[in-house]
Amino acid sequence: ENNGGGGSGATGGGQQTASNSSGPTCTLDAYGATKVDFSKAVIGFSQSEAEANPFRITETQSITDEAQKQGVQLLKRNANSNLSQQISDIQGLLAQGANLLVVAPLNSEGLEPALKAARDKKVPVVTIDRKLSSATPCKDYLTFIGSDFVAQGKRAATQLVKATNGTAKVAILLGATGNNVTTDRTSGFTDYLKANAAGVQVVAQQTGDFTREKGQSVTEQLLQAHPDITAIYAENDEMALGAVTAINGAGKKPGTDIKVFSVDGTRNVVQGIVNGQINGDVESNPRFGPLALSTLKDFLDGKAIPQTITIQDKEYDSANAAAQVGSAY
Amino acid sequence: MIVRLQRQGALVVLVILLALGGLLFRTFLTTYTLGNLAVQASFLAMIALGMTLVIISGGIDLSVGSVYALSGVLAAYGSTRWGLAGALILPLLVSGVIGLIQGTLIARLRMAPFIVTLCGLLFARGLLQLITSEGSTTYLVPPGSAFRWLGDGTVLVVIAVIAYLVGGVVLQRTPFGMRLFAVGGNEDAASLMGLPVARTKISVYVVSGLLAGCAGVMSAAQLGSGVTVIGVGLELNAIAAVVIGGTMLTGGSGAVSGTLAGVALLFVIQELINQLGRFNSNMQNVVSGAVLVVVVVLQTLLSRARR
Amino acid sequence: MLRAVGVSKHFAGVQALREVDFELRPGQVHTLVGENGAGKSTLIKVLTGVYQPDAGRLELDGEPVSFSRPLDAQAAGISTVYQEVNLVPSMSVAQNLFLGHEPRNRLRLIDFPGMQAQARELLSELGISVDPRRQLRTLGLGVQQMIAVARAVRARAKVVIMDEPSSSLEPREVETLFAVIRRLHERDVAVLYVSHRLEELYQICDTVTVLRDGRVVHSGPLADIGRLELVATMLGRELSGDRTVFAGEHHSTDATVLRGKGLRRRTVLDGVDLTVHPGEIVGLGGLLGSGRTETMKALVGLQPLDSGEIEVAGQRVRAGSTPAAIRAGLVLVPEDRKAEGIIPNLSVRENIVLAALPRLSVAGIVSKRKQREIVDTFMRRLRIKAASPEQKVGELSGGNQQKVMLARWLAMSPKVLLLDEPTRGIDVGAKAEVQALVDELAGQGLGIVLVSSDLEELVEGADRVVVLREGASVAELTGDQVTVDGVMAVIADDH
Amino acid sequence: MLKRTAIRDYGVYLALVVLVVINVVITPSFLTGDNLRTQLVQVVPVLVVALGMALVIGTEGIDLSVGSVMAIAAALLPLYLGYGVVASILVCLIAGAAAGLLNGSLVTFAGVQPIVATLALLVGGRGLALVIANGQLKQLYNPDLLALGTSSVIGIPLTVLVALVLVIIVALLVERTTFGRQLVAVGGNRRAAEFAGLPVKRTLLTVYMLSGVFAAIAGVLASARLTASDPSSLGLLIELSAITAVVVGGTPLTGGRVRVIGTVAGALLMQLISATLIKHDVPASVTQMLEAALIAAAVLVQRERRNGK
Ligand SMILES: Nc1ncnc2c1ncn2[C@@H]1O[C@H](COP(=O)(O)OP(=O)(O)OP(=O)(O)O)[C@@H](O)[C@H]1O
Ligand SMILES: Nc1ncnc2c1ncn2[C@@H]1O[C@H](COP(=O)(O)OP(=O)(O)OP(=O)(O)O)[C@@H](O)[C@H]1O
Ligand SMILES: [Mg+2]
Ligand SMILES: [Mg+2]
Repeated sequence: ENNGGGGSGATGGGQQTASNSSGPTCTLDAYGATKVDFSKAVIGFSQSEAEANPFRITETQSITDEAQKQGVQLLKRNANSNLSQQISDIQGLLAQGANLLVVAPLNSEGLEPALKAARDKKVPVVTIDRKLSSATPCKDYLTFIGSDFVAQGKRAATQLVKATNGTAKVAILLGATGNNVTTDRTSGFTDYLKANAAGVQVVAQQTGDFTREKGQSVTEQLLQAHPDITAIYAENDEMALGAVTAINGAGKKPGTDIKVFSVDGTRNVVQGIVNGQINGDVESNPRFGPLALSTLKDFLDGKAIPQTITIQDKEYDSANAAAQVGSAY
Repeated sequence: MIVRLQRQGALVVLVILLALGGLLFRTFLTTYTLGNLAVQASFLAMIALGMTLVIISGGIDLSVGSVYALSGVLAAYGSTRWGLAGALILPLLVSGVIGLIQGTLIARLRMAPFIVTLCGLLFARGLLQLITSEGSTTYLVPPGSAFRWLGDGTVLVVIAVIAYLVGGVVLQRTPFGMRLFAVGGNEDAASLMGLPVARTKISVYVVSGLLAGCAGVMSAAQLGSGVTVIGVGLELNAIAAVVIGGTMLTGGSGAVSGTLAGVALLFVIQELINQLGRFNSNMQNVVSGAVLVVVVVLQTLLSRARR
Repeated sequence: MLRAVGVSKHFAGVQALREVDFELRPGQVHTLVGENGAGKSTLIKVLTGVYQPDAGRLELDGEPVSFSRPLDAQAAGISTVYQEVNLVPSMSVAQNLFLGHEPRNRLRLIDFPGMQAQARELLSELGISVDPRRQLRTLGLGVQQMIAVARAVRARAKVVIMDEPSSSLEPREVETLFAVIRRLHERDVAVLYVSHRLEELYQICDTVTVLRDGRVVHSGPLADIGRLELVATMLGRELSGDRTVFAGEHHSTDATVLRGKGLRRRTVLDGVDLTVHPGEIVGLGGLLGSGRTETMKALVGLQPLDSGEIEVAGQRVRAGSTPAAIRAGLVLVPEDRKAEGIIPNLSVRENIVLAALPRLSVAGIVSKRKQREIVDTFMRRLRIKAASPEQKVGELSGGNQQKVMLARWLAMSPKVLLLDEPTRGIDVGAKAEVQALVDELAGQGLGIVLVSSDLEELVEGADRVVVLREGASVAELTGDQVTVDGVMAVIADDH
Repeated sequence: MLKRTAIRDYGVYLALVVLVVINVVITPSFLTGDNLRTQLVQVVPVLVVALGMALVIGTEGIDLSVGSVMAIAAALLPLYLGYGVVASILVCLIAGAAAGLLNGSLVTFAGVQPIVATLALLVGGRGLALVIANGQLKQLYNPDLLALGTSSVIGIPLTVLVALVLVIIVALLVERTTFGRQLVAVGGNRRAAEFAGLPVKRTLLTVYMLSGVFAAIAGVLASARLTASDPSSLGLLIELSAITAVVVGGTPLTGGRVRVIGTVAGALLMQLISATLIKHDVPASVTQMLEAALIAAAVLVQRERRNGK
């Protein structure tokens, strides 16, 4: 049978580790939060999207598991990709008595009213996986734990340049339009190429909406319009897998004739690297539970918390994939 | 009395659910929770108001969700360039023009409203992406801007309430309202009776566009920025609210009060499901769909019993 | 006053008007006559801005005018009752009367109490006793038609045009209508009146214009032209016999082909008993709203019954099921052709075979050949005038639409034919044809139930008349009793 | 006059031809077998859904739930593969029929308006699909199923052949069967259909069930091609594409008429538009705006003209 990747790796897989602990910090006093006993605290978790892909499933599962492990009460709400819903979710969690909040923002802007509601109740907010771009840490929210999407794009570009020896015609499968994950993973990728790899030419950028189906059909079209494409950068793993199917369908060998790079680090793609169909994958680790909760605990204990906690994402390539595939999510 | 209640099927269900929520959850019937719901509902309320008028006139407007998002972005952009005036005028102008174009295509060129506004949906979303360089630029409302005052929760709710009062009076007590009912009830007859059918239809799409635009402006003021990802699928919520409120999609009958109850109902149901906290996101959707079926069937049966 | 000069109008495949010259003078009651499809309604629609003429021009008070929509014509003082009742069914009577001209209060909002009062006054003036707050759709067609008239005369217009306003009216309402027209005439308003009931024209009109195939073939004082001559001018040929072609007596047998017993349904039917023998035409008499249509709908299962029994040729038929009634051989040609009869977008062929489809198909596949046979037979037999069997029914004239409806049901070889106002809006020629056809069908042993608000037609046609009052059958007239006066007496007699 | 009618009736074919010609000129390697095959393969799900949608629209209805029904079918597909491909596909089709039965019952018996009746399943159906699949995308390994998605017969992909057969069936159904004619009559004038003794309710129920079954077929075909069951994104927004294809193909939303071949042309047209824009790397924003304009233009050309206006 198969394993589409996902939940199973939530606790078993690689833990997140913070990479930088320098920079400004935040304390209970500076933030002005109410001090509560962590073990008696009620944590509210606002998830942004439905648990319908490995990343979200693992993320929610990780937080649920960790809360259980720590023995704290957890309230969960899911905004189903609706920003307005997320605002009411956060307000609803506050109304239900949450005194610590973990928020996976749907968008890097627009949570202001919700943050204000938390502020009014002196409830600290840890944002995970997506950074709020114009809100101020230690003021509007406590801290951000997550990956740097621009860096992910850059690392994918680095992998690509290395694997293609600096000459390639690459097509980009963009994520959903208007999503800032898409924007960041694109700019990180293209900026790096512009600065460092004159031999790599981007011949097309089309959206694959983060889905396998679109990834496949767009790749099919692009391969016909640009038969000279030698590499594909997909901004998530689903699209990369779709691209692999499309390349196969066009009678070419994915991983060899056309090299494929992607971001996410799901098990299917890491397995794809092992099989030689995919050439590189940058991890975006969704297991936020332990780090998020320990951060909140430290904060309540009066420790200074870094205002940005960037997690260390792994990178998979043919050298390490076989060894690491078990810990991928 | 009973007839009255039947006509207000949504209101009855709403009251029952509120009472149920109050009994089940200590944190439900509080001013905090209900107040927050009211604020969040105000955007959909504005959009559903326009949708009600359009549907009464026998049409439908699928573009509202996109126009809403587009106006939000334009409002934020306007506020960065020209302050409060820009934040208000620019989005309303654009959404009004989109409504005008749609209305003209529908009324003068006799194209199907469903298709015209579906094109409007795509077009407005595309335009939004164009002006935000494919969603990568976010316009922030300047922190000190007077425009932010508009985003205060109370102000938002007051705007929506006023809109409904005005909407109710226009619909029930003005010749324009009568024309909407007539056009929706029997367009050919309305035309033969010498009513300005085309003008009426165009106006109603302009009004719908403006109300969606207004909702977008309100959201930009509340969110403090022009968020590009909002409003997807909102048109369907608006249609659901209108229908739950007892307005027939066939046109010619309906009331804005029902729509308001319908909007409230959607939010209350969602909040109840959330407070139950028992379902994961996927199950939540199953429950929402099931509840929608029950409410709509109830509403339909009630209104049929009236006949 | 209102003049059309050299007006032509073309529709896909049809030249509806050919260089029509027409003039309407103040104080004139002018009638426009012609066969179905002669172009009367089209001319009216051109005069009132619904259609734009392909050629020619309009003049009002000697000035050239052009109306791009009905609103313009109304603004110029022309008010019109169009042929199909054109009101908004979902709105109240008062709203329908005042749409576009609502009385307003000081706040510029609609003054509903004032509107209701004015409506009540207007209606009582026209002898219509109906609550102005009632939804229009809850009213019978006849009442709706009177309300359309009320709306047209409410505005102080210079020209009032009425396209077949009397087609579903009872003699009593027709009298009221004529009183209204006389008052308009006294006020020097020009009236254009269209009707297929010739006797009406001679009562009320002074001038006549005859259209044939979109051409004006005669125009002049009505008094100068006799009825027979008028018909001949309209048809372009002589019509055998005078006004109606029902043969009268039929040879019915003693067997019962339809028996309805104690039909009851809350608020509409209160005990209707009805028996029909093969080869017999039974008339249903009664005032507007007396339940004739309801009875017929109940018989064919379009209305559920609270109690009562229906038998066709001795077999019980399940009440409330149309397919069951049709299988039993009981079929209805409904009164409201447009809403309940034709499917306008489908072709003549498809409309005819619609009900018969299952028996024309093998394993669900329709046989083209069998279809063609049936369609050919009936188009020939009923002399249905259409460009081809593939023409859309919606484009045919009323009379031909009615024949298509008849064809649909005759194709089912029914045992009993229920006809609700079968000649409504049909020209003399077609009417005679339909009547002759009905006669012929009865002659072939069909049981027929006939409803007609044209009392003469009812009396001429029916062998027996059952009179309904408030949803109950109250009397039965046979033999010599079947006269206009006789029926009137029973209908009016309410104890 | 005649020319006008011709443009109206054949507008969609004309537009298709124009687009093909434009592509032959501006798009490299457009007239290759590979490319044409790709376009056909990609259009299959939308086309199959649109066939069912055309029937529903013919009755003056609409079915918004098709995308979610596709997702349900996709979610069910891997569960029963153990019993063989045929069995598991059958399960999917039954699920589609059941979904259609729900929609149809709401419309016919409860009298709920189609757009709202099917909206409920649009919302709930995808949730249900995700619940069934536990939120997971599942890779499909069954060789028979994958053959369905990837193999060809005499150069024509199997999925395209399936779609072709369905097109022929639906065309015959509409034109040649009692059911088809009754369907059109119900859409043309529901009350008159009732008066004519047609089985109106049964017809409506069947139509919605067919739409559900077709959506399920589309779900199976799309999954087979994808070599995965992806209930979270399969068929998202396909209802809009399908409705557009139907309407662009000349079937009016007001019912009473179904144009099957037009629907095929409509679907192909939409597919070609999007393929052209992708191949020429037009950004998403412009793509959407252009698509909107082109749909509007296509519909404008063939709208029902009012006589006398
Ligand atoms: N909208 C239309 N489209 C196509 N043909 C039409 C249209 N309206 C009328 N016609 C045709 O024009 C001709 C004249 O029709 P018109 O309705 O004017 O006849 P009429 O004299 O009013 O008949 P009737 O006595 O049945 O009302 C007919 O042949 C009719 O079929
Ligand atoms: N004059 C009237 N005032 C109020 N309601 C009326 C009037 N005439 C008819 N109706 C309504 O119309 C409904 C239909 O009556 P129905 O059609 O069975 O009567 P009918 O005898 O066939 O009359 P018609 O000649 O209009 O067909 C009745 O239920 C009644 O409520
Ligand atoms: Mg006429
Ligand atoms: Mg009647």
